Amino acid sequence: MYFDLSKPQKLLQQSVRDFCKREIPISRVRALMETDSAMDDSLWMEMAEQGWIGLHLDEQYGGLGLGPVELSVVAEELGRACVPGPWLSTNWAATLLASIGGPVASELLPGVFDGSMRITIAALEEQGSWSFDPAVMETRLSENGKKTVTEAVTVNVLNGRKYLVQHAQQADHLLCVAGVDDELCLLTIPVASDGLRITSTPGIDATRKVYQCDFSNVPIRRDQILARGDEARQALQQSQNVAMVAVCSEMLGILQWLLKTTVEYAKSRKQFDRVIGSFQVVQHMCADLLLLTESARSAVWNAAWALQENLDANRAVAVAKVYVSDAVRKAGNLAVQSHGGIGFTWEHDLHLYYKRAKADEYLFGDATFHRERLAEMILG
Amino acid sequence: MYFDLSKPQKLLQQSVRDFCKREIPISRVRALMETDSAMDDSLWMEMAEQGWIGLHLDEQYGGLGLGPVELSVVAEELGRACVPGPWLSTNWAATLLASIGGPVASELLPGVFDGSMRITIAALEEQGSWSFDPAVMETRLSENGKKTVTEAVTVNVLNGRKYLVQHAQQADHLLCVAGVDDELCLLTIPVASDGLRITSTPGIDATRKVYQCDFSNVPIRRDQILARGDEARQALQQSQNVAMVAVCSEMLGILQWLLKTTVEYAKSRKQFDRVIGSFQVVQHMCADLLLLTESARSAVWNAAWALQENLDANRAVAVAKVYVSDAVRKAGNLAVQSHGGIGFTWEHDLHLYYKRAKADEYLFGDATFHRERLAEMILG
Amino acid sequence: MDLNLTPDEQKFRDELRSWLAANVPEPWPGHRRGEADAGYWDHLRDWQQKLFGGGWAGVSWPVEYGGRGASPIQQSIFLAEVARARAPEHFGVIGEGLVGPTIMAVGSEQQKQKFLPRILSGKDIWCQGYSEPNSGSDLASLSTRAIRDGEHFVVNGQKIWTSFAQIADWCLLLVRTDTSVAKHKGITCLLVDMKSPGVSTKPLRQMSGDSGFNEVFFTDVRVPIENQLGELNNGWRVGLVVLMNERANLGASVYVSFEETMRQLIEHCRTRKRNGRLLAEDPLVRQNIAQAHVELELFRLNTDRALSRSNAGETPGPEGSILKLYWSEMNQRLSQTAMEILGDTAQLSTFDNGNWAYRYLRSRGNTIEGGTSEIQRNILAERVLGMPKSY
Amino acid sequence: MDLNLTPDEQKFRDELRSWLAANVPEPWPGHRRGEADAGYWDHLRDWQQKLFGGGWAGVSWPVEYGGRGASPIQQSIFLAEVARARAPEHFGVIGEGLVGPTIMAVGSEQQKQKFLPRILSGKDIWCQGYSEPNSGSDLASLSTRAIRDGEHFVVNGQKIWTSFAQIADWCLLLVRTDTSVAKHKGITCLLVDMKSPGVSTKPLRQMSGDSGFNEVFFTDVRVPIENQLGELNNGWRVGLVVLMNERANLGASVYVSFEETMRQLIEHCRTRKRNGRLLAEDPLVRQNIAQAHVELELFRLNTDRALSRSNAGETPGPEGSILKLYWSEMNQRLSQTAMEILGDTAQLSTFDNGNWAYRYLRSRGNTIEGGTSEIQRNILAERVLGMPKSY
Repeated sequence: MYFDLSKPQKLLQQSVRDFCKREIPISRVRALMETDSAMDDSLWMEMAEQGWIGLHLDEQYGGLGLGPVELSVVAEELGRACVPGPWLSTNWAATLLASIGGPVASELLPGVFDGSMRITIAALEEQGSWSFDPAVMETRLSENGKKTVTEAVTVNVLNGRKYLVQHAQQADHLLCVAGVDDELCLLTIPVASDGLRITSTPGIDATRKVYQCDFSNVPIRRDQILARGDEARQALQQSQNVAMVAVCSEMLGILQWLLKTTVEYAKSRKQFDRVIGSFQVVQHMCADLLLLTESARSAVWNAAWALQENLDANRAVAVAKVYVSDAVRKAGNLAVQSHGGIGFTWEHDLHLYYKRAKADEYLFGDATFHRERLAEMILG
Repeated sequence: MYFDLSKPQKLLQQSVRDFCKREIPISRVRALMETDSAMDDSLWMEMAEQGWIGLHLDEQYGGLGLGPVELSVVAEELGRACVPGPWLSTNWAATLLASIGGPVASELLPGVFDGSMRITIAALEEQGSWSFDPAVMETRLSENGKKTVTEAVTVNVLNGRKYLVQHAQQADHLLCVAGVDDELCLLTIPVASDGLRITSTPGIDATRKVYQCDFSNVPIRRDQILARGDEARQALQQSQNVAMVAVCSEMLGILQWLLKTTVEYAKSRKQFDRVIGSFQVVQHMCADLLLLTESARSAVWNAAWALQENLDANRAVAVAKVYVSDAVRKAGNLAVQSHGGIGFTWEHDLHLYYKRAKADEYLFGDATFHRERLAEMILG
Repeated sequence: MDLNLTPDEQKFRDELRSWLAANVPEPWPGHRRGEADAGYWDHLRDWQQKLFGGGWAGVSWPVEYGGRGASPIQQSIFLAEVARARAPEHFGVIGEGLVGPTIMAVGSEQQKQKFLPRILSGKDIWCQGYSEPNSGSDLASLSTRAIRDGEHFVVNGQKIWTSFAQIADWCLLLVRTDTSVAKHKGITCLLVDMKSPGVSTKPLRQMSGDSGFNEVFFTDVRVPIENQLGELNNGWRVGLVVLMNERANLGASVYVSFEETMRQLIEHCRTRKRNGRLLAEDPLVRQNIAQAHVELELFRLNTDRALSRSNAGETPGPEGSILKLYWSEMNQRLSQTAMEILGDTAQLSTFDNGNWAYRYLRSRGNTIEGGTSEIQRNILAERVLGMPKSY
Repeated sequence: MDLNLTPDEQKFRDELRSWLAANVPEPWPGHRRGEADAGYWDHLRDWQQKLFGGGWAGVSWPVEYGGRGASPIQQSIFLAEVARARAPEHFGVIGEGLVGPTIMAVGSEQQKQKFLPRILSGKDIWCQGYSEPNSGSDLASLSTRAIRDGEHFVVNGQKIWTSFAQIADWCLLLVRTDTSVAKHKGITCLLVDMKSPGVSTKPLRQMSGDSGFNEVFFTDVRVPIENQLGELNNGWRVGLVVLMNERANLGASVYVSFEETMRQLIEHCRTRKRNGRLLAEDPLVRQNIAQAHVELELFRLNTDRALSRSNAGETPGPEGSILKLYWSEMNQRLSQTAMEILGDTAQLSTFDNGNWAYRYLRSRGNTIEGGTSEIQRNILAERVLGMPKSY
């Protein structure tokens, strides 16, 4: 048993950390988040050049062919630096495409990996959930006229609305989760399609932009249907597991930042003629931050490894999402409280991490959602 | 608005406190809890003489005709002194009887109040709940032969099992909650009845003895059926509200004891050459104990008052049971932790209060149970 | 024990209700405090004038100072009813609630005559200059200096977390007048004209995005010595009175805002679905709603008990810390509960105008402002429970 | 990263499993530790002998001292497998796990030869005398005195919370040998024969009703000077090594006991009803079970990460406090969760033999014994995070 990063993984970690320090200091994060897209092309192309898009995916598509552990290493560093932009949503979408394979994957993925093609996923609905029950899904693919969806030339139409679609306005293609009859289906939709309206809906976290996508009789050709039924469900689940490892790793990076920043502040801020880190209550808050962060690391590494080994990854990933989502919220609260007034200001960087953590807590389902999933695995 | 005890109520409080100090020091509590019954006749008769049994009930039956607030005052002091024995269960049963009225109440209650007649209630089932759903109640009254329960001379039979019946072995009569057809009914059953077996099942709290009662074809005459249907349900609910105010008041007494004892210990115990009460973390535990105790007092007084005024008492009582049940558990944990090793010994009195608090937390339904009741009132 | 209002209290409430029904203006259209324009400030000033005209300014002030002599319970009824009527924000809250009573307690006759009527009529808006960047929890370490120069003090320094500073006419300012003694003993309280040369303010943006507070800078500001409030170097005690009042007074109006939050949350539970099921039917949501209800009830009851004590003539003491500690932490739990119940879309600025996310973020400040929860627990341990100082 | 066992580790485990399958005796019929009779102690002694005979005593001891030279991971596999096989309690746990390694580290050649073989073979049972009634968290303030008298120390004082004292042959005892210096600098470690005149023990009953610990009284007990372990007045450092080992070692076996608790709880959820519905169908129960599962998993994973570090040659340091802190508080939550899920009848001695109520009460001791959670957090803050001492 060796429960640590390997040497190459540690080198990767260092190189991402160095890049972020050099290229994406917090001043650039703040500048980017004030823009409409929270990204700029040069940074995106640089990240693509580093190989960070699809680094865990097959070399046949242009990925680096590394594994979920390496993806986790990169995500943690991007979280620690609060790097804005569509890295997470792009990797989620790329994983989904790769998992389905076929001509669309071959067509789009090379461009995704080199940064020239932008994709994202439209999945969540306002009154839906991350379990994507087709029975209650509002976004539906339906037959136009009387022809069936299996006929190659038939044009079907998509109607409905998706929320919290990351970086939809910066994307060339949306992958869309929809209901068709009593099944799920996965579609690829160019953003320029007729009947598709994308509206900005600023969220709590300004470092990633989210949009509402309205589909009004959007025509869907058969070759835009990537998968349906069990195949769609499995590909989606698998891509979510990968993306959840990434988002948990990102939260781990946030936890590391919160711990380090809070301990440093507690060691330097003086009140009552002594540093506040000498007050037992502040010490204990820092000790709790340490415990939360270290435990989150165990959970994240275990999930990444289980995914890599294909060992009951559903369970390991759910455990990580539950633990880390709760941990990062508690840690954010401890960090703000330990900082006092200064930690509550816009000027201090704490709120950037605090808000990103809140968005991550929700993303792919909060702790309560995944506890129910775990209960299903444990109790049936 | 006057949110405090009146002068007479404060006098009552002082007199109960003085009596407990004089007559029931903790050494006597320990001696009594080691006995089979956790009570002795002389103490019981003295308590009866003080008027503490049925003090909130009508003078027509021999009660003092005081109200729920006075009941609460007495219960708090009995909790603070950890007084063993059947005071609570007797008052619950007496309230139920008085609420039904009729010949059985007139016959039994005077003896109950003067201490010569002992009654209790058999209500909870192992896989039931404090909502007493007749559809799943295991203890059932059924017709013997083909005659209906409404015919005066018919003998019916009772079958089933009850758990956690307080002081059943010391009682002369059990009041029993049972199912009949799809309704609830309330029965009075002499403990000497054929087919009734009472077994001791020691619980976590040794200051009140609890029993399992097995009913095997216990014959029930019609005049033993005190009420059924809505009448039974209402009388039961009302008696439970009164008993819940009493048990919440008792927990408030326990909270007071925990607060006082912990603060005193923290002020006197020295480690690292200073009293542990000068450590910020210990101080904050004590501050939390204070907050829990003071808030519990607000909840208890409000519930007692609402009951007295007949103002939406269900809600006020449920709020109190939720808050105080959780508060006393947290406070017990804080108290044990603040005491360190000594608080974990049998020798220290803390565990007597800790265990009684745990039994009280369950009694009449825990916080989760009453939150669902409240949700029903709020959300439907 | 009688938790009903007395006939006098009811009469007070009914009279107030009728007056409010006739006088509360239309809500100011969509704004968030601190980003306000001049029109908004005029709106608040108008309301202050209206209250004064109706005889509802300074309800708790003694009749001799033009107030209504309301009891603490009546004062609390006033705050609750005004909030329930969705009246404008109380512009004069610091002047009426904190500065006025302090001037009454320790001010000179001249100060009373000069300042009290203008506070009551809403002519003067006040702010208070207490916290400094390096003096937060350790307020007594403040370093804004005032040096005597003839008939003036010359003030230099910086204050922070100052509400209303950008619009205030006057400031109740704590300054250091003696550096040679223990920190609590060298502080003096000054009444400073905010239009004095050398005073400047800068809005302080919070993590919640709005700017409810300001930084205030004092550069060689000359304050006439007659504007010293109370004795020289006795300002710490003067300041403490203000803080105690602050903690005791807030209860009634924040309660109303939490109650409104609960109402909205319950409404959403009754109408919104998750995955095909009404939120109100989800057993976890039901537990959370019930728990929030219990906690809110306890806040109301704790506040009422404290009020009842005040009404019986007990002065607000360190127990005020229980209320502050309780509501600030409760509001954080309530905000988190709402975010959890409402789910992913609660984070959006397009959902209920972003109010849930705003409340969630803003609530983090509750356990810091007005004395952190750590300070409140210290106060409870040391001053209510009599435990030795921990630092 | 590779969380699988290596081939070597697997081989170790498989070998052990076969041996255990053939050698673990029938469980001792219904007893609770501390209320045991002589027969029970013999049962434990027999098992200790069996382990020794099978070559499974002192698995982590170096081969030169008769051990198996197992790695930390193998040691942890050993503890887990023994627990899973429901083998008897490890009678020699203090001798093998704490005293032996300490003697190896600082003992004289003569002490090694005299004590180590008898520890390994189970001939000598050890206890440790650390805490005193007035020295709990502040262990270094201990006041049990040892005064040199010719070739002996004469020991007077009292220890508390001493496991196995009533049956132990020897005691690793911390005593004060110099009262004129700072408290940490006047402590010496002695190896004391428990059969010496003047040693007496008294069982200490806990709130959970059993007596897992003892008080030990020393009255003019004469200890030969050759039984001094390590240098005079250097006993604090010797003692610290033991404490670090204690915190690091416990993980694997307590994990197995929690796992078993979870298994039983899940089984009840699958078979027991409340109000006509299976517990496993109650959404609140489901949340609680899942949360308990997550927390237990995290304990396993944290333990494995610490083990992996040890295996890589890092010595157990203050990070051990994370594990102790985590599992002790986790076990309290787990116990409460079980009490809540199982409901009213869980408080009865007739339900599962009273084990749930027992676990619930016993778990309160977890955050006190072996260093309170407060002490663990102090250690983490000061020694891992480098914050200044708070007291």
